[in-house]
Amino acid sequence: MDDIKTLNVKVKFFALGRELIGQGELQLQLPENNSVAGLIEKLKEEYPRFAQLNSYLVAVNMEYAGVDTELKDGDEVAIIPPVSGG
Amino acid sequence: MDDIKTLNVKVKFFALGRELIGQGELQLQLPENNSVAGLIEKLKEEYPRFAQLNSYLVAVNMEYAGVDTELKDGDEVAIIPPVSGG
Amino acid sequence: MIEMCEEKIDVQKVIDAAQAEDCGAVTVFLGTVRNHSRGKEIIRLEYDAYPEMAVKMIQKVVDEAKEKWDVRKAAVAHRTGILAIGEIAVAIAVATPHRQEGFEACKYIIDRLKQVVPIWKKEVAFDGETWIEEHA
Amino acid sequence: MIEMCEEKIDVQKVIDAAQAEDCGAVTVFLGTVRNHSRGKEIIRLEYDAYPEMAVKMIQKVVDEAKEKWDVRKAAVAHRTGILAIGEIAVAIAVATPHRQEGFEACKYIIDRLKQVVPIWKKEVAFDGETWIEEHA
Repeated sequence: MDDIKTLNVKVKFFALGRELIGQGELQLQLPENNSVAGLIEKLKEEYPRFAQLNSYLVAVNMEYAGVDTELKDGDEVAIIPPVSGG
Repeated sequence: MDDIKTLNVKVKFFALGRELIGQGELQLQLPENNSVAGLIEKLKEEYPRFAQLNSYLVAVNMEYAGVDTELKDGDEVAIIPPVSGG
Repeated sequence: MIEMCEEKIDVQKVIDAAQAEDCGAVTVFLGTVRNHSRGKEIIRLEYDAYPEMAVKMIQKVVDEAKEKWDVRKAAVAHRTGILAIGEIAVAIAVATPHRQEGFEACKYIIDRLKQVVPIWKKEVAFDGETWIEEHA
Repeated sequence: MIEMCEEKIDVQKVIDAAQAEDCGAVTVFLGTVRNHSRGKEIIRLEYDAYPEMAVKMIQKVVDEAKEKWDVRKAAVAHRTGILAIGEIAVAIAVATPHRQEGFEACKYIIDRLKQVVPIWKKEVAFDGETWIEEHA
């Protein structure tokens, strides 16, 4: 029987997201072969308040990325609420 | 017999105009009831090189003025070559 | 020069970083903190940012501007943290040979910055705080 | 603040003079001395001016801009005399509640300044000097 392989990702939160999660950064462990969509599911399970963030983009390793983007061990994922710089 | 009345105007020159006249400012005496056109005639007579300035506007008391503008004693007239500030 | 900074922005430094001897125009945009917004009196702003990605995205926006116009040099500084009324949140300077393209490029950079760069603004008013969501 | 000055323009001072707490945008234009023009290498520029009328006409141009856009404050400084490559000949700063009108107003002021304000530029190149006549 094989070990279930996992991947570790760092997840960063900003603005309202940071306030809802209660911190700016999490380490999450996911089963292997996972995507941004899987990460979002896990966040919603573990942090019910995250669902209050009703609009956001996701960046993987500082590039905007779609929900199908595959995650690799060590990736840095960021939850990007609508920006308002300037 | 009346005295011939005259009016005194200060005439200012800039840029190429200043170089052609050889100075930045003249005092000119003109017969009364004279206009910008009369002043220009007198300038051309007394300063033949002035004719080399082939494009200019005229300001009277720091307002752009047409050639028919009447001159009064004490007016400040300026010969304004095409501007190129900025 | 592209910088996220926690201290006051030194506008002269941003302008100096965008000076180029083959350019006749430096166009500068400063975004400042207004004393009112959406009908409310503002006490202060608080900026959150993802600084490493913000620098990367600002560079991307500057590169886009350089593709569209003859921008020879550009510098951008964006403040983070707590800002008082009148303080400068963002400074953008671009050097171009001629002025028309300078205005266009500078406007493009601030418009795109507000759309894509991961920086967030919270308005603090007497009756509460609001994270602003705008692409205006 | 509208100023004709023989010394170097203090850009920060021009910007400070245009700061307004009810404005979110300060748009700045700096005209700088390029090292080449009309295919020639430039050594320096010399600006002549009719300073009293220039100040009056710049005020008129600023007033025109204020009629067209919601410009709350504006400041303009123009240099005279001999300028080296890279030096600032003119600095314009306008404060507006929003940025779009800031870019338009600032562009209007520099465009009109170049058309109507009695200031003249002589380009000094290696092969001679030329008074520039341009409404560009």
